[in-house]
Amino acid sequence: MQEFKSLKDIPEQDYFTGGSSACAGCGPSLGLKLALKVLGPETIIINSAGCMTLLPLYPNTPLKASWIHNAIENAASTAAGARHGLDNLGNGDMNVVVYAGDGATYDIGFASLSAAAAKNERIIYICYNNQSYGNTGFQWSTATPYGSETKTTPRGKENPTGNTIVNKDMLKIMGAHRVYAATASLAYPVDFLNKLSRAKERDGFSYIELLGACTAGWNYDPRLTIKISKLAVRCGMWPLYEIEHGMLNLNKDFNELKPIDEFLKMQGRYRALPPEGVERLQELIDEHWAELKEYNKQRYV
Amino acid sequence: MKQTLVTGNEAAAWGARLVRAKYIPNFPITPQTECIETLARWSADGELPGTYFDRMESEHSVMSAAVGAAAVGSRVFTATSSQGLLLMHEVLYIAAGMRLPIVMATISRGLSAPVTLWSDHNDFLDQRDSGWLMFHAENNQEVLDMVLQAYRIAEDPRVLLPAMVNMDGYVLSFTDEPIIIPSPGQVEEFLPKYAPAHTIAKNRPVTVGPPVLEEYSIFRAQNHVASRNALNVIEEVQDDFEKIFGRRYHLVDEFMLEDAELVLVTQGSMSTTAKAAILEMRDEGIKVGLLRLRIIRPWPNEAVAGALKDAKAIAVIDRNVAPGKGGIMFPEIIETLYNLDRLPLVSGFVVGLGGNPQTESKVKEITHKLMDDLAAGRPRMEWNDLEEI
Amino acid sequence: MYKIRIHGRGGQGAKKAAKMIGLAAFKMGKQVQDFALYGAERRGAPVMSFVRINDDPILERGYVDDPDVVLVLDRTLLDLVNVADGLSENGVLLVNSEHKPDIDTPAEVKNVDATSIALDTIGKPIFNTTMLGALAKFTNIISIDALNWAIEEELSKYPQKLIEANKTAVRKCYEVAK
Amino acid sequence: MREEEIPYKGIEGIPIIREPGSAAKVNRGSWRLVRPVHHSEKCTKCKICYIYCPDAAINWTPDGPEINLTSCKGCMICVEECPTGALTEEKEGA
Repeated sequence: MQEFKSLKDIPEQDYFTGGSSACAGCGPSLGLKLALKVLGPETIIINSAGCMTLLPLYPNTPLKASWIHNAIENAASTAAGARHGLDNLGNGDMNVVVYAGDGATYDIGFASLSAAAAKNERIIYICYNNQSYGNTGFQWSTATPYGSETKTTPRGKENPTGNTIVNKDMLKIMGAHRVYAATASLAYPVDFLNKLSRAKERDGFSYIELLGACTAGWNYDPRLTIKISKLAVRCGMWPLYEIEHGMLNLNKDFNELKPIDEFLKMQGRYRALPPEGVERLQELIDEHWAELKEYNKQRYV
Repeated sequence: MKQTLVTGNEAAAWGARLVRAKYIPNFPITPQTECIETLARWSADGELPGTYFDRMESEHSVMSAAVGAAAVGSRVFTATSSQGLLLMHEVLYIAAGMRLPIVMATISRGLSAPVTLWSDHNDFLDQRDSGWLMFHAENNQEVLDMVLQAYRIAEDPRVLLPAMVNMDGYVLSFTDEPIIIPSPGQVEEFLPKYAPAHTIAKNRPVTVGPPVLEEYSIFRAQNHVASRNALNVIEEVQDDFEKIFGRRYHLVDEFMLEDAELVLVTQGSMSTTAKAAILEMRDEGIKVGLLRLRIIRPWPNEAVAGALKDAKAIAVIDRNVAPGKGGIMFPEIIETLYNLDRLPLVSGFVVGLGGNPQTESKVKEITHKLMDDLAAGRPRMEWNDLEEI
Repeated sequence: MYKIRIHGRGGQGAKKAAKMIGLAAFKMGKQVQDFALYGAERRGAPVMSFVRINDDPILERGYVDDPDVVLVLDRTLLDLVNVADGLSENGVLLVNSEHKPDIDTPAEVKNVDATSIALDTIGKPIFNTTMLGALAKFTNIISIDALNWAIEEELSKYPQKLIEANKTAVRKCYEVAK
Repeated sequence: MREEEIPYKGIEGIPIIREPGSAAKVNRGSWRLVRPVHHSEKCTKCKICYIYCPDAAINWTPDGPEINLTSCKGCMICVEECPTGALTEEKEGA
């Protein structure tokens, strides 16, 4: 297994070029660029409808690997078909990798994902989670965090909180499928690439969820993509951990989390979240963090 | 040649087995289930070497997985019915747009609500504009033969489109009939190895299904032209098919049309019943014949118009209904005749929905009504199942 | 019929400018259409929006390829986009720029430094609304009063201070434009 | 075009992209309002700018980063993340 110790180890070979129509500073684009460094050109990216669907635009593509875009709800089953197609034709060494947004993963494509995971198909499923339906202009998904404003959870007189639904605990759900499940962050590329490298070697399904900072939807200056990604980890909004064989492993432990305030104030989507909303969000984060600390190195699901 | 007793479902499964389909994603639904159960049993017994039988969690995922496998160059087979076919609907357009020659057996069953397990053709005909090639078999032999031909036509470089082979639920799917099952060697001779040039392969990175701008219309036009090309290919393959298997098919099935003044237009299994009724009516001196539609897409304009041009009156028997309009094939037939010099009278009959009986007496009754219409010079649209209510 | 095309970059408010022109003309009793090209509105990417204004109901639809007025919100677009496309000798090409740009067009080329005016009055480079003051000056199609009404209507969710600042910027732009 | 005149274009008529990485030639520099400028004297070759560029617009060379202004959309992540100030921001068209 290819293991990376520091940024210096990260391969200088890219299988991703510029020229896409993704936003300047796009987090999910960066995620795919980094992933392809480990995956290489003999990879098929299976994409579900979302922001990344617009990376290729006929007749051009930034990818030096293959790509299939099918629809929004079927990336995992498309990947299963591609996997078995390749295996049957003697191309078992090619990688089949889903790159799907959170709407496609948590919501509309969940049945397809769950089945592929339960069947332990040899697929790497990367969910680039921008916590919304991003490509349609930032609407609510079950990955949207409590207190976030979206176009379908706007703040108003009746509801100043914006989104009042607590997002799904997807890692736990995927961990319960007895597959390898991990979170990753753009601000910790060594950790991300090591997880991918590990997934690539596994003879089964791997689920990696990458927080995909979204400059347009989260409403921040595109230069801050990495800063915000890092803060998400430091605040416990996006802890880095993995679950394998039901066991939890916290990858980045901190004695103390930074207060969530610092993360919120950098982004337009949390502007005007009332203090009780911030408090509730902090509670939710603290609860989750305490749970991760408690079960670290133990059976979690 | 030796015959074997098999159901329509098994005939389709034999087709998949003989074409050496590499990937069979599947999901159960009545009345198709027996088809995939047959394949599952063969797979478990090692009778499908090199084939992956993949149990999916929905028909939507079945067609999605079919697309995934076909996009990397696999020969794919699957089967479905009714609600399952409708759940696939979205991905059917995608498979056709990507020009992936997947073949699927569709076993027709009426649509909910209310629930029926029995056959009519609304599920199949709902896919009419999806870009797929659409074939409709009359009997179990034709089901198997059509599956073999479907792959040959779909994989032709001039076509490269997915194809469905339809049979009527229960009436064919669950009915044993003696058919000839060809040898693997014969099928190998008829259908070469699938070697696509437009799919993903090792050392050939391809982007499949990207967004396009104004080129959209070009690609839709190519989908159309490819489908029209299939008409020639369908006719072309018959020589090879006849040479190897000793049977021949045509774009349309014509029965006693030479001197027919009255023509019944049918699809699927009820055509057999109608043919029996026609033989009896011929004995009574009624000049009636039958045109069976076996290729629905691409639409064989010339073959249909040619077969109908001398008729005085036509009864289009639709085992389907488009509420608010009438039978689905009724206007298609009229449109096909529209530019002829002399126009026959055309009446439409909606018959046999949700498995309502398809009897010879019904066919005779329709023929007599058509004679009345011709005499009165006034066509009708009739809901035939409701006569006894 | 009067047709306006606006060139800007994703994030500069070309769509909103079209909406405000539409609202102002509508307030003046005109029939209007305003819309933006959909699909490529990434921050910084060249974008376009359009307005049609008429006394009678408008029967044309879609892309405006023969505009009477073209507004260019960002002069760096001049090197990238043929902003003068479809303009005739009766047309006006109005560019947000300190200096009068050199553009090959039969139309009359005007410039106004809307960015500086916006920075002076609003304190932020909100030049999409600011530029509408110059549009009012060079064409008779909308009045300053109607523009003020459109600003109040369109920015009603924002603080009164910001609305007033926008109105001041439009007025100032109207005054200095020549 | 009449139906019978539409040519069948074979594989060219299928909506696929067969040239990997062809987007590299697309000019996205037109989106840029500000551009990154590299000062090699301050550069420690830490690779941070190269790794974090979402558009792969920074090539890594033995001499450090090389900015590809055809692909650079001007997000300024590289400037923001550079630990030594070896990348600075300059207004486009200034």
